[in-house]
Amino acid sequence: MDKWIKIALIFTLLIFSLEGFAQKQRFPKPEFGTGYSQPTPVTPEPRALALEYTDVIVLLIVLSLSSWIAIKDRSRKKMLWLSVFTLLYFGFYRDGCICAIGSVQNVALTIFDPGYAISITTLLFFLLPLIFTLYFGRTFCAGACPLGAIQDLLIVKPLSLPEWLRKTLGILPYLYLALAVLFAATGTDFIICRYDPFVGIFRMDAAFHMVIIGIAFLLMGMFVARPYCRFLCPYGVLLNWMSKFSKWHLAITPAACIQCKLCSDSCPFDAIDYPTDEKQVKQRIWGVNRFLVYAVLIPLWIIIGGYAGSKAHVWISKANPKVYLAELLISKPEVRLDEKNLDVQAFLSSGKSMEMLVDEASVIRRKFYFGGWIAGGFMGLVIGMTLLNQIIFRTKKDYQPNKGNCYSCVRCVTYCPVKN
Amino acid sequence: MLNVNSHKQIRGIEMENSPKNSRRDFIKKGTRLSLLLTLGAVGGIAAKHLTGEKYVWQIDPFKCTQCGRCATSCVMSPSAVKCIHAYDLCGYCDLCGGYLKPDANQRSTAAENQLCPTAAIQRKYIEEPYFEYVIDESLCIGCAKCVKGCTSFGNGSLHLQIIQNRCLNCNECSIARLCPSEAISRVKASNPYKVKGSFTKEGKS
Amino acid sequence: MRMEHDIKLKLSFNIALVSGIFCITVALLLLLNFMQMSKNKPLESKALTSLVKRLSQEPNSDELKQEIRNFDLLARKAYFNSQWQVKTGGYLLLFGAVVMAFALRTLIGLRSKIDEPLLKNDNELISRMMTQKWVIITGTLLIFLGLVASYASVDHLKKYSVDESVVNAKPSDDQDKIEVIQVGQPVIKADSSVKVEATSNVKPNKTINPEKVVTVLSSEKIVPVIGKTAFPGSKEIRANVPSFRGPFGNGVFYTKGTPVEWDATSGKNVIWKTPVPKKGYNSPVIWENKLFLSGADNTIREVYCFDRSSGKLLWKQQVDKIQGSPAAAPKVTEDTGFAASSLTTDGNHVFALFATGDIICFDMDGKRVWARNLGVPDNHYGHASSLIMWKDKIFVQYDTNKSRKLIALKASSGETTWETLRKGKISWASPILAEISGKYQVVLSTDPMVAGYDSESGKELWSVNCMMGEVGPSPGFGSGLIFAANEYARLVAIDPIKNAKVWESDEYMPEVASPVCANGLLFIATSYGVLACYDAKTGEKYWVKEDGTGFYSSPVIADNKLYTFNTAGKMKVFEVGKTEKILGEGDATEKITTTPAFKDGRMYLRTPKYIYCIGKK
Amino acid sequence: MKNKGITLFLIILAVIIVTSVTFDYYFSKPDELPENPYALNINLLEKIDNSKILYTESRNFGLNFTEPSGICFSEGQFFIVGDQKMQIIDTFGKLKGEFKFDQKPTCVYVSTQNIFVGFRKSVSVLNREGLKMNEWNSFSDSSVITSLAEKSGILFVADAGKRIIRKFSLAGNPLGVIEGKTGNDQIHGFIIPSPYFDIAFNEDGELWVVNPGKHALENYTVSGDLRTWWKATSVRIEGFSGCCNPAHFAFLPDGSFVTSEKGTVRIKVYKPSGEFLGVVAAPSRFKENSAAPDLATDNEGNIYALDMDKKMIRQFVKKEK
Repeated sequence: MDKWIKIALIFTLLIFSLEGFAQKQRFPKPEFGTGYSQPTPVTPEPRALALEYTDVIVLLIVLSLSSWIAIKDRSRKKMLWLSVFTLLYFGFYRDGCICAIGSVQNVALTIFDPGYAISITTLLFFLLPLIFTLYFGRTFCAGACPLGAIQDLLIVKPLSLPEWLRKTLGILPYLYLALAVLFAATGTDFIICRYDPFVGIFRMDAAFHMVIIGIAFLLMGMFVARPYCRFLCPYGVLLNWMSKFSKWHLAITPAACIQCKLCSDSCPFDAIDYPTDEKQVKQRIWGVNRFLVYAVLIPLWIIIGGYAGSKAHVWISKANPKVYLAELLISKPEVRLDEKNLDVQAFLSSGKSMEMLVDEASVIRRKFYFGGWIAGGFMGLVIGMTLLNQIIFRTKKDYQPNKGNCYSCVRCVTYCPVKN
Repeated sequence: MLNVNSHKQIRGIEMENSPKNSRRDFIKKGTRLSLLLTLGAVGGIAAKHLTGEKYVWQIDPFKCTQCGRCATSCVMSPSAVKCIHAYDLCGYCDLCGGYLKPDANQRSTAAENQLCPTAAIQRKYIEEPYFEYVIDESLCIGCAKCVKGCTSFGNGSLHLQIIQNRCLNCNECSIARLCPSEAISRVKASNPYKVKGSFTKEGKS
Repeated sequence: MRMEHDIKLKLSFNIALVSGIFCITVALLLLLNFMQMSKNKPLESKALTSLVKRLSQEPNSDELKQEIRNFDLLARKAYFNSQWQVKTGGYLLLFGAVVMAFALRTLIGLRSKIDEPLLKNDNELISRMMTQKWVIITGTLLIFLGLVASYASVDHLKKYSVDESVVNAKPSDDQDKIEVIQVGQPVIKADSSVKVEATSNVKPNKTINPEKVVTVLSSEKIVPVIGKTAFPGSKEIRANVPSFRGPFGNGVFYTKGTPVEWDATSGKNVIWKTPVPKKGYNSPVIWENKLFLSGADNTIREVYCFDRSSGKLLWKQQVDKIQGSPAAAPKVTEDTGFAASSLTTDGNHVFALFATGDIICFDMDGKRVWARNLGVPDNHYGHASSLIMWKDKIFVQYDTNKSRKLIALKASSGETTWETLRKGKISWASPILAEISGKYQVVLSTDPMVAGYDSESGKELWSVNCMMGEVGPSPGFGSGLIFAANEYARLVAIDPIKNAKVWESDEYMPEVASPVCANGLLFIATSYGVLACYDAKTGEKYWVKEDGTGFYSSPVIADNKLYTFNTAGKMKVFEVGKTEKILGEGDATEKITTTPAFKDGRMYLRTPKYIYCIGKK
Repeated sequence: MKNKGITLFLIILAVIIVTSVTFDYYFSKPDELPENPYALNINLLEKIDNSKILYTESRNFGLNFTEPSGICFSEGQFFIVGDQKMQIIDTFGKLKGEFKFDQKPTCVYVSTQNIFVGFRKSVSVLNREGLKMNEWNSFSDSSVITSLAEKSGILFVADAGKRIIRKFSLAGNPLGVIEGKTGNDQIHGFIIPSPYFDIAFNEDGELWVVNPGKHALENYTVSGDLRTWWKATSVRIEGFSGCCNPAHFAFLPDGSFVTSEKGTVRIKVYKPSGEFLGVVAAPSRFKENSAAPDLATDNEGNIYALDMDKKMIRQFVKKEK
C-alpha cells in the first residue's frame, strides 16, 4: 500500500509537469452514497533483482562445473546432464534471456552510447564465459549455453563437412558479429536477440517466423551438429579467440597419444586436428612466396573491405527506424496524408520539426559511415587472416582438439583407449 | 603401459629443452594476458555506466497513441501489455466511451454494444447514475480499443501498461522497436509502473 | 546379450517412429490452427462487423441482436480455444520431441558398432586450395555486395532541403481565408506612478487584498499596441540592451551621462555589486528594470534575472528537462564554457542558449514558456555565438563542425521559422542586425565570407568573400558599411548594397573583440593590446594606442564615448574623435572578457564572479 | 555423393531460414506492417457533409497565453482568462488591458458593472476598471468552479466538483444551491464526470445548464426548479458523444445554442427548441483529442471559440448563401 502511495506521489509530480492533463486529473470523483469502495489497479511486481543475481551465481556454478568436467573429470555423461540442466534452467525456466550471446550488444551500446546504463548481471554474463574460456577453453559452449545445449542434445547423425565449406561458412559469425555491434552501437536494433532461433522454443511462444527459424535450425542440427554455434554465433567468435590462448584445455587423451585413430570420427564438429602428413606438406606447391603475397594482401583486404563497408553505409543505415522514417518522409512526401501510416502520423503529431528529424537521422547515418569503415575493415581482416592461415602449416604429431573450435563437449574422450 | 610412460618422458624432456616450445609458450602467455587486459578494459568502460538497478520496460500513457501494435508485436501471445484502469480518473459514467461502441444500440452489457473484442471489461452498477468498470486482466489482449475510446470520449482513465509479471523483460522490447510514438522505455524495477495519476492521493500542493 | 540388444534396438526404433509421427501430427495441427487463425481472425471477423452495421440500420431487431450475441460468443470461444490449442500443442510437441530425441539417440548409440576408424583420405593440400578459393570468392562477394548496395540505394537525407519540406507540408483543409491577428501585450511603462494612482482609487473594502491585483491598468494608461506588432520597435530596442553588444548588436548604446571613472577596490561609482551564481562568459542584456545573465557548468545550466536598480537576484531558473538535451555535456574549452552565448529579450520574454544546444524561453517573471534542443553542437571550443532577435524571430548562428546554419526561431513557440544552410567554415562570431535599405538584415562573419540574410526569409542577400580562419569577432555596422575582421585575415569594410569591398587593411586585426563604428570612425581592439581608430568610409588610420595587455572585451560606444576593457580589467574611456584623448579610467581588478551594457547612464559589467552596476553616485 | 537426401534437406532448411529472416526484416518496416486490426475507427465520425457546415472561420486572434481557460465577450471586448492573468482585447486585436492574479483562473463572466473571475475554489469580483471589489472563498476543498453567470443581482456559480450551482448576492451572501434534482425520473441531478459544467442565461433571462453526463441542456428557474430540457446523444454530428458533453455552450442572439465538445472537438448550433441546426466547426479543424474550446458570441451572431491548443480566439461567421 505504501508503495502504491509512493507511485501515486511520483506520478503526481509527473502530472504537474504535464499541465495540459493536470486539469482533468485533479477532478474529484463522484461521492457515492452506497459506501462503494474504490478498487486499486493491480500492478504485479517484476521479477526480483535478487533472482537476477541468482542467475549469475548459477552461471558461475555451471561454468565451474563444466570446466571441471572438461579438464579434470572428463565424463561425457556428466557433461550431458549439465547441459540438460542448463537447457532447463537458462532455457526453459529463464526463457533464454539474458544470455551471454545477446549481452555483446548491450556492451557495445554501453561503450558507444553514454546515456545507456548496463546492468551488472548483463556485464557479468558477458565477461564470465570469456574469462573462463581464457583459462579452460570453451566449456561455456559445452555446459553453460542453453542454445548450445538444445542443439547438442538433438545431434542424431552428424555429417562431416568438408574443410572448405566449414571455413567459408565460418566467416558468417564474423559478419554477424560486425553487424550486431554496428547495429547495437548506433542504437538501431538488437539483431542477435531479434533473430535468436531458440528463444521462441524456450518460451513456447513466438512469432511464426521465429518458430520456423528455430525448428529449421533444430532439424538442421540433426545432421550438421550445432549449426548455429558453428556458423552464426557471434559470441562464438570471441570465445574462439579466447580459447585459442586458453591456459588449460580439454585433451583427448590424459596421457600421451598412442595414435590409435579411434577418436578421429568421434567429434561431430570436425574440431579434431589430425597429425600432419609430412609427405603432403613436402608436396605443397606454394611456399614462402604465397605466404608473403597473402600477408601483403591483408592491408589491401582491410582497405577494400572498409571502403565497401563505408559505401554500403547508406543502405545498412536504412535499418534504423529514425533514418527510415526520415527517408520515407523525404522520398514519399505523400505519406503525410496517409492516415493509416501510424509512424508518420505519430511523428507529425509529435510536434517535432522535419529538420530535427533529418538532423537526427543524419547524425545516425554519419555513425553508420564510420561504423561501415570499421566493420568492413574488420571483415577484410578476417578474410585476409583466414587465407593466411591456409598457408601456414604447424606440425602436429598427435590427434588433438582444435583449441579454437572445440566446444569441450568431452565426446572424444570416451573413444580414447588411454585412461589415466 | 611402459611404452606410454616412456613416451611421456621423452615428450617431457623435449618440451623443456626445445627453445621453440618455450618461446611459443611465452607468446601464448603474453597473448592471454593481453586478452585478459582487453576484457578488463571493455569491462571497465562498461562499468562506468554500470547500474545495480534492474530495469524493466514500461509504457508512458501520456505518449501512447493507441496504435494497437502492443497487441500484435509482443513476443508473448496474448501480449504482456494490458489495459489498466485508473479508477481515480474515472467518471463512472453510464455512457462509457471505453466500454460501449461509439454508436452503441443501447447502454447495456449486451455483446452488440461492447467495444472490447474479448469482453474483458466488466460493467457493474453501483448506484444511480454510476457504473464501475473493472478489467479482467486474464481476458485483456492489450488491443487498446477501449483506451482509444476512453481517451477520445472520456476522461482517459483507461490506459495501457506492461504487466510486469507477464513481461519477459526481453533484452530489446519488440514492441518498443515498433512503437510509433516512442512511448516505451526502460524504467527502474523499483518503480515499474506509470499508472496515470489520481485526485484523492495527490495531497495538497 | 544379443537378444536384449535386439529388443532394445527394436523398442527404441518403435518409440522414435511413434514419437516422430506424433510430433509431425501435432506440428501439422498447430500449423493448421495458425493458418485458420490468420485467415479468419475470429475477434475481428468481417461477419460480426457487418452484423453490427446492420444493427445500426435496424436498431430494434431483437433477432439481429441475438444473432450478434451468439456470433460474438462463438468468436471469442474460437479465439480462446485456439490460444489454448497453441499452448497445449506447443507442450505436446515439446514432449514428443524430447521422447524422440532420446529414442533416436539410443537407437543410434545401439546401432553404431565400434567401427574401424575411418582414415581421412582427403588430400589436405587440395582441401586447403579449395578453402582458399572459396574464402576469396566469399570475400569478393561481400565486397561486391557492399558496392552494389551503395549504388542501388539512394541517400534521401542528402536530398532534403528546407524549402522542400515547406512545399510538402500537409495541405491545410481550411478553405476559408482566415485573417490572423497576433494580440500584443501592452507596453507597461515602468514608472511606479501608475500603481500609486491606481491603488489610491481603491475604495476601502474589508475583503480586498491589494496584492491580488498585481498590475492594474485602466485603459487610458495603456499605450496602445498598433496592428500586429507584439514585438518591440527599433525605438524601444534602442532604449534597452536586448542583446550582446547593445541594441542590434553593433556595440553602440544610446544613453546619456555614463560614468568615465570607477574603481572596484575603493567602490568608487559602484552602485551595487552582486555575485553571479554560476560561471558564464555571456554579457548582460537589459530590458527596462531587468537584467539577464546565464551561467552554467557541465551539469547545471541557469538563467538569472537581476533587478537593475538594486542588483537583487529576482529569479533564477534551471534549464533542464528539455527533450533531446544530452545527458552528458559536450566537451568545451575552459575559456568558452557552457554559457558563452549572451541572451536576448523582446521585453516580454528572455531567451537563452547553451553549449549543449538547449535554447529556452522564460517570461519576464521566470516562468518557462518553451524550450528545445537544437541538436548537440559539434564544436571544438564550444558553442559561443550569441542570440539576437528582431520582431517575432530569434536568430541563432548555429555553426557546428557538421553544418553551418543560421536558424530563425519563432519567439512565441520556439518553432523553426526558417533555417539557412551556409557555405563556409564554422564561425564563433555572433550575428548582428543591420538596417539596410530600410529592412533589417542578419549579418554574419565567417571563413570565407561575410554575408547578409533577410530577417524574414533567411535568404542570403549578399556575400563577400574576404575572411579567413576561425572567426571570432562579430561584424560591426555603421556609416552604412559592414566591418569585419579577424586575426591573420584582414580588416574589411563592405558596402552591403553594392555587395563589394570598400576598403581593407591588414595592419591591426582583432582576435576576439569586435569592431565598433560611430560618428564615421571605426575602432579595433586587438588581443595583443592595440587600439586603432580608422576613418570608417576611407580606411584612413587616425590613431593607434598601444596597451600592454590585450583586449577580449569588445570596445563599445556609449554616450559618444569609447569604452574599452583590457583583459586585466582596466577600463579606459576615450573620446570618439580623430585624435586620441582619454576621458577617464577604471579598474575592475578582475579579468574582463565580457562586454559591458549601458542603460540610463549606468554601466553594467560582468566579471568572473560579480555583476557590477557603475554609475555616478 | 553420399547423403544426397540429407544434403538437399539441409539446403532447403538453409533457404527457409534465410527467407524467414529476410521476410521478417523487410515486413517489419513501419510502412509494411499490417494495419491495426483492432482500430477503433472514429475518423468516420469526423467526416462531415459540407452542406451541414453553416459557418466559416474568418479571423484568428493569436493570444499570449500558455494555457487559456475561459472567454467572455462583452461590449465589443473579449475578456480572456488563463495562466495567472486576464486580458482584455478589442475586436481589432488590440490589447486593452491586462490583470494578473496569484492563481490560475478557470472562467470569466462580465456583466455591465462587474467582471467576475472564477478560480478553482474562489470567485473574485472586479469592477470594470479591474479593481478587486470582493472575493468569495467559502467553497469546499473539492470544489471546481467552471462557469459563472449573473442575472439581476444574483451570481450563479457552477461548481463541477460538488456538482451543484451556487447562488450568491453581489455582496457575497450565499443564497442557496441548485442541485438539479427533481421528482422527474428522467433527471437525477447533475452528472459531471469531468470538469466541464457550463451555465448561461439566454436573451429571455432563462438559466440554462449543461448536464454533460446526460448530454442534456436543462432550463431551471432561479429557485432551482427544472422547467424544461432537451438532450441529444449520438456519436453522429446531430448529437453529443462521449461521457461528458457538451463541454461549453453559449447563446446566439436568436436564442439558439452554440455547443462545443471535447475529445472529438466540434462546435455546432441547435435551435432554441434543441433541434440540430448545423455545424460551426468540424473536428478536422481541431487537434485530435483536445480540450473543448470555450465559446462566446456577439450581438451580430458571430461565434468566438477559444482554442486551448492553438491558444487563439477563432472567429466563425455565418456563411453567406
